[in-house]
Amino acid sequence: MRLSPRAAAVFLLAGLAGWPLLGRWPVGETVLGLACFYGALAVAWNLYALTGAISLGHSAFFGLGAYGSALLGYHLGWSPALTVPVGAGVAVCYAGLWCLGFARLRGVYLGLATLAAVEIPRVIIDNWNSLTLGSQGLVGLPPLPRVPLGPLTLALGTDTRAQYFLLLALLAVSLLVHHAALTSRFGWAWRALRENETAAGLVGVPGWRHRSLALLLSAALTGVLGAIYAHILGILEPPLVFTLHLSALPLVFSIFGGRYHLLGPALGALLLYPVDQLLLRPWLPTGHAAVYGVMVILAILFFPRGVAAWLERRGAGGGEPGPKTASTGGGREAGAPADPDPPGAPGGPPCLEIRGVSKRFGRRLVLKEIQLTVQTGEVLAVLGPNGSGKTTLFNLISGVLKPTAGRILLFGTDITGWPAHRIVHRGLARTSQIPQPFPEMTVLENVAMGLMFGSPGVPRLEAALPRARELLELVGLTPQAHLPAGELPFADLQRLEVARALATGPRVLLLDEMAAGLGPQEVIQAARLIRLLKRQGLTLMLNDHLLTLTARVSDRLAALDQGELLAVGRPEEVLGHPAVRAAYLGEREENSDVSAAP
Amino acid sequence: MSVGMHLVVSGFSLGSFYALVALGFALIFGVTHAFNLAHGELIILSGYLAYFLWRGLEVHPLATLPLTVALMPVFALALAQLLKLVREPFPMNSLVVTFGVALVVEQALLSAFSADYRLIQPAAPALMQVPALGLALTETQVTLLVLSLLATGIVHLWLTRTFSGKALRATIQNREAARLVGINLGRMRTSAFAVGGLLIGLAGPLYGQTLYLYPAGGLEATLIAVTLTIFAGVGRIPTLLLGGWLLGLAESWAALALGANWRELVSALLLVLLLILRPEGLKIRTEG
Amino acid sequence: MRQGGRHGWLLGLAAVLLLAGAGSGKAAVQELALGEINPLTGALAKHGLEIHQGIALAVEEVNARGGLAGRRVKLLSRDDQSRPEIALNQAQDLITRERVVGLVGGYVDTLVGPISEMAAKHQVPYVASASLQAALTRKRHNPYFFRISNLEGILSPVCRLVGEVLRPQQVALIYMATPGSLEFAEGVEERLTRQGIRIPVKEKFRPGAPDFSMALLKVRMTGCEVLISGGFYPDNLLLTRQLREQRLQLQALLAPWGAAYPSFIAELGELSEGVLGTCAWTPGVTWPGTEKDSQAFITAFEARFQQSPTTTAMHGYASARVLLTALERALARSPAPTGEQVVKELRTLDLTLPLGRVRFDAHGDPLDYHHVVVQIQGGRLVPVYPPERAQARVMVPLPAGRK
Amino acid sequence: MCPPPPEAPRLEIQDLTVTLRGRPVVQGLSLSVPPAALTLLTGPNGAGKSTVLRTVAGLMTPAAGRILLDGEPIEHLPVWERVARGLVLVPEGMEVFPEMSVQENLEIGAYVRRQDLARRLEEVYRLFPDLAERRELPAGVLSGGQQRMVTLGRGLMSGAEVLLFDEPFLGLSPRFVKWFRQVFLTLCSRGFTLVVASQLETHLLLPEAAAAGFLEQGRLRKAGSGPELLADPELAEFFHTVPA
Repeated sequence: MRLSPRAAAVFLLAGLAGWPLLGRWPVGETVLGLACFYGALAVAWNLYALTGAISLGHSAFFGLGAYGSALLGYHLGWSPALTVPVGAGVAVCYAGLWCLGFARLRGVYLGLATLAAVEIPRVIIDNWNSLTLGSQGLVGLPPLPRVPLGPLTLALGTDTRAQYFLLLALLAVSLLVHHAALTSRFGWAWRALRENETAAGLVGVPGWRHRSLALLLSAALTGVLGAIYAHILGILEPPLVFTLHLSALPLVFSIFGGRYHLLGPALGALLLYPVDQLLLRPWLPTGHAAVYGVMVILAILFFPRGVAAWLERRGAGGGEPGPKTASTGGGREAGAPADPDPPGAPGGPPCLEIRGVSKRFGRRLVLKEIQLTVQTGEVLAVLGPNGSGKTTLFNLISGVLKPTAGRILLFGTDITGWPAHRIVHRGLARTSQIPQPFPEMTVLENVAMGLMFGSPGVPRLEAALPRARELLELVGLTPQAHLPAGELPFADLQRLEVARALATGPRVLLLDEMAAGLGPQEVIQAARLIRLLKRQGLTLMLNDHLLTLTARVSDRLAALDQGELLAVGRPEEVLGHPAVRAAYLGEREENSDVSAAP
Repeated sequence: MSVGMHLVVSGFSLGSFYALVALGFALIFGVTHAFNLAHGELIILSGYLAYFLWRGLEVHPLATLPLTVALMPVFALALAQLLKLVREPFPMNSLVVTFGVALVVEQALLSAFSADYRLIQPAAPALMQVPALGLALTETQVTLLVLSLLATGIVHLWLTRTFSGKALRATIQNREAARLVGINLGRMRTSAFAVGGLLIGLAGPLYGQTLYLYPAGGLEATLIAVTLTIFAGVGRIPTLLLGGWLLGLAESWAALALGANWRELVSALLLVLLLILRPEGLKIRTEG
Repeated sequence: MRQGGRHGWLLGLAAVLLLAGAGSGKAAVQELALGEINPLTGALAKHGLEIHQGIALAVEEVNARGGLAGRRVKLLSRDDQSRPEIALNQAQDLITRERVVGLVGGYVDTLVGPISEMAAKHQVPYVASASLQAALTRKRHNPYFFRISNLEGILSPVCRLVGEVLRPQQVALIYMATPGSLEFAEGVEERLTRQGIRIPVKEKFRPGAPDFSMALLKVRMTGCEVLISGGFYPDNLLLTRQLREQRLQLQALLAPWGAAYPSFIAELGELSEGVLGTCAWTPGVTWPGTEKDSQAFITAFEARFQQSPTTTAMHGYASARVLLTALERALARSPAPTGEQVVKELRTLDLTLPLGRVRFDAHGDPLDYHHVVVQIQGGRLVPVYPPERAQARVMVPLPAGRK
Repeated sequence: MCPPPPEAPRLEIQDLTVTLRGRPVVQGLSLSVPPAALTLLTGPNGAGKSTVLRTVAGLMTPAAGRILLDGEPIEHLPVWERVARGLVLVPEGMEVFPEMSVQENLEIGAYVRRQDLARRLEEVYRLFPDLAERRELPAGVLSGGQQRMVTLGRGLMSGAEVLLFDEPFLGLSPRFVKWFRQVFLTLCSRGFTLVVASQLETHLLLPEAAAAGFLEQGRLRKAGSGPELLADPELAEFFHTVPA
């Protein structure tokens, strides 16, 4: 039998809910309840981790949630029903500061920053005696309220069974959020960020916004859990909540269970926590930690991608690899590419204006006051020797880098300093010299990302697939549609780049070294494609060494050398320019290819 | 000795201590990408070995160093063997596996050495005076300063002046290219763990002489190591010592000027601010 | 995947463990289950294990003389790993699954607090071995919670010694960011200030802090004569060593928690000479009239564990004795006493143990808990205050390091 | 099969098959590499040229077949032992050690054979005067072409006499391409055996290649001397066609 992850989750929750109703408890209610609690905590942590960020500081949100709620209860006597949301709010506020402060941090550096960020609220609370009672702690917090539920009254504060159902409900809610995060448009954006952040920007995913959203959601859930924890304990001190332990456990549970699976983090907690707490301890009063350690080691050695991944591979259900894999619709979508934009004659109105743009890396001036206008509907190729600044220029236009000086206008709008995704939404897309695929997604999904997050954007993956197949057909990747993009050879990746860039719905397309690594046959195909795109009204900018390609398809050439624009004009003019010949082709030109250029 | 001098001496010796604790971790992490959470436990183990040798033979505490330095690579290499079995994604999985190893080692230490706190006493509590500078240093401070400079210096020289060291740096920077020039990655991994073990062997006795040893103490040491390694930028040995000093000075200053209860806030703010301003750690930024 | 077969056994093992765990809940009818929760691993393991030894000894003594009302006492020891939410779990498991008749043990308020809340919720008596925080009994009335220690028993001899014997003009105070230590520091500050003693240095540390040198520098700069440390055992080890290494001249170093352990002397050697600590009991420092009991305890303890008991072990022993006595009395009235009945016995208990006389007030706090100030003199712990229990005079000033 | 060259081949590939995730990327390929000469592997993208070189260098394990270096089988040897025996791969792209100086990058190339390192360093600097000027700079700040020089120089530093080049012209401007071609010819004349896998600028190399192979879909479709392949009418389209 094969269960969908969603069904597996429902079965799991139903099992957890039905267990106490059947009669005897297999393990203590509190332990199982806390296992659910830690499951929810692991899920909350994982929400942020889905964007590729590993936080070592979630206990900050946990602690702030706890204090935010406990202080109101302690000083004003408010019911937890009112104060728990406030606690979550406090956690979210602190998460907001993270979003602003840690925007540029990645990887282990982000991990360290989050680790250190726990100390800030901790030390402040520990020393703000008049408000928080500091290290003395808050004793006698209001218990969780009694909740009338039809004929029943759930005494959450005193009845451990009622408390168990509350914690189980929290787990269910967090799983629901997790499910939404894995399958929704947001989930795809987070997955894109995690797999390749640069590429995510280039298909139009607003990276900061999505990472922040994931963090705020994660912090809110963690804050709620922290607040409830405080009311369950009845007492609160800084070292109870701001602990490395609470930051690290969700990480261990998530990795153990499988990070990209709906049930992974929760399963990790539900398996590991009770075993450690109850089954090992009574037998081995002090040696259980070693047994637990050995268990964890063995589990990771045997299930390197988590228990959920292993269960799924066995076909027993229990997880899924990130968002659901695109359905394998075999049939080719008929029909021509979407309606071309009205074709613009070369020499039309300017669509891209580069005004005095310079770029400096440290002491090196890579581009010097570049002045260049691209007309709507034309194909403009930038030529130049290695290191002349061509790719840098493309990076500046597409928002991957910010210029040191000067301005860039797209359709008359100043886009200088805009992030990549905004420029994509404005109608400019690019390919990358070094292909930037989302390696774990299929080729088809890669293209669908462009459709989902480009302009105008498609709300759901399924809705994007037909057009994605068309684009794959266009670049000749249909047979590879369902391979993971990470397995493609270089040349196919470059074609994928083109398809994905086109998917974002651009009016201007920048092709960065598209022909590098292409054989003569493929160069011909590339040239055909460029002409086709031009006929459809696209404005194109190329950057290529291959004169056989650029000289043939371009309306104009722009020659760069050492960061300076040597000449702009029709191909034969530029190629005949003495400075260009000297810089680019060597002093004396005898290459037949080049002389064959028109 | 003036207040300023006191501050400088304490800050530098505390920073040197941090750097010594972090060295082995930094080296192993840089080469193998193994996030070794059992690092602190190994340091404590090394400290215990030194402690019992020192107690049993009544030798000078520093005389225990040859033994721990010789023995700890054995443990580090055993860990390397275990980590060989870890499959992708390696950094994450190594983190969880070494978390398990840390639990096992802690439990073993508890069974073997009891939960008692152990101290290694310096041989001569005499202060070393440098009248010209108005300095007075305790033996522990001198030991920390000298050994951290020595260890950092030797490791740095090894990495920059010898072929095996350069090969190790090459491996950190580009594994594929390192393979292609004929570097045996397995051997690099082994030598990283061996030298890392050596440095753990060096740090253990000093840990026992500066702080105290107890089975659960490894977490503190691991935290110091992780913090400093990332703070200084992965794979940079001299900045590790600089980073340690910076942190030590900042903490000492905070404890003096604001009170001991604010020191963690100051070091946390320093870390966060420096990371925000230099997102890749303390390393010197390269162009392009 | 082929790997499936190889890995199935791991999950199988987990399943077997789960099932086995499910079946292990039954306690033998004749046995009385007593629950103990202590930090047996983690940062506080040293003291947790000491308390555990004391409790185990008390239970073994009871069983050796035939149990309580003819029923053997089965001690269920649980480790909270020095973490409160695990203490909570263990308490809940012991109460609901193992159906223990009472709980004992616990070190540090952070761990005791959650256990006391759980005990109140399930109406199970809990006698804590080491707990000080006033709020646990005063802020919230918890009829099921008792403890054999309190802060006053420590504060009073410390402050009186300082005010009556040492009489410094200035005192420096170092304490930790924990409820007990904080309340101790506030108590000391309030009482000494009332006596006209100034406290120019008051520094709060986190337990396990690696460096005290800047605080010591402040002590030196302000010229405080006496340093009082509210730190725990390891903190005091480190503080004493750094103080001696830096040749700080002091009249006295007073460290209530930590100095009164033989291991403190063993680890620090000469550096420990002259340090003042406090304890309620330690071999050689016993409550008048209980010398015989104390000696019997020491003999039994040494025979059982091959080491000398400490003051912490005695706290464990005393707390277990208190609970067992109350249980026995309740059993005499009813074959299956409720928690409430045991609590009633506890409330009226008046017992003299090696630790001293044990009676509880209405909040569950001890009425007769008194510490003695001891000083390390010649490598031994010698009681020096209060005068009626002193065996030697307080030695001042503190010797400044070796040689 | 191409006619046996006059001298014994330095490198022989016999019936080589390489699979990637179960799919064959090279199938039954045999090739002899003559000594002190240039051998060119060419063919369209995905034909398996890189795979052949990476397998010969030891980065990939063959599913079947043999690789003989000077008559001895090496297919079971790890990369470093192949380097020690004088076979080195200069990879595609700019695979330098970015934070080490140019000089250190070159020195590390001599990792397996360190005797007379100074002499070889001198030779490499003579070959690449650009690098001599920048020997103290971190390799990461060099331009693409210069980084390629570092990679090539590093290969030469190994003292290996059989050099494999994977797409050496990728991303290089025509000026650099011509210059590198000249370097290749110089090396051959000094006794180095070169195997170049390239689909770019083949018209520059083919006339000089003593042996050449045309790969398609993992199989050797044509083999012969460079000029023979250049003259092959079936391949004319591939080598000469310009976009129509």
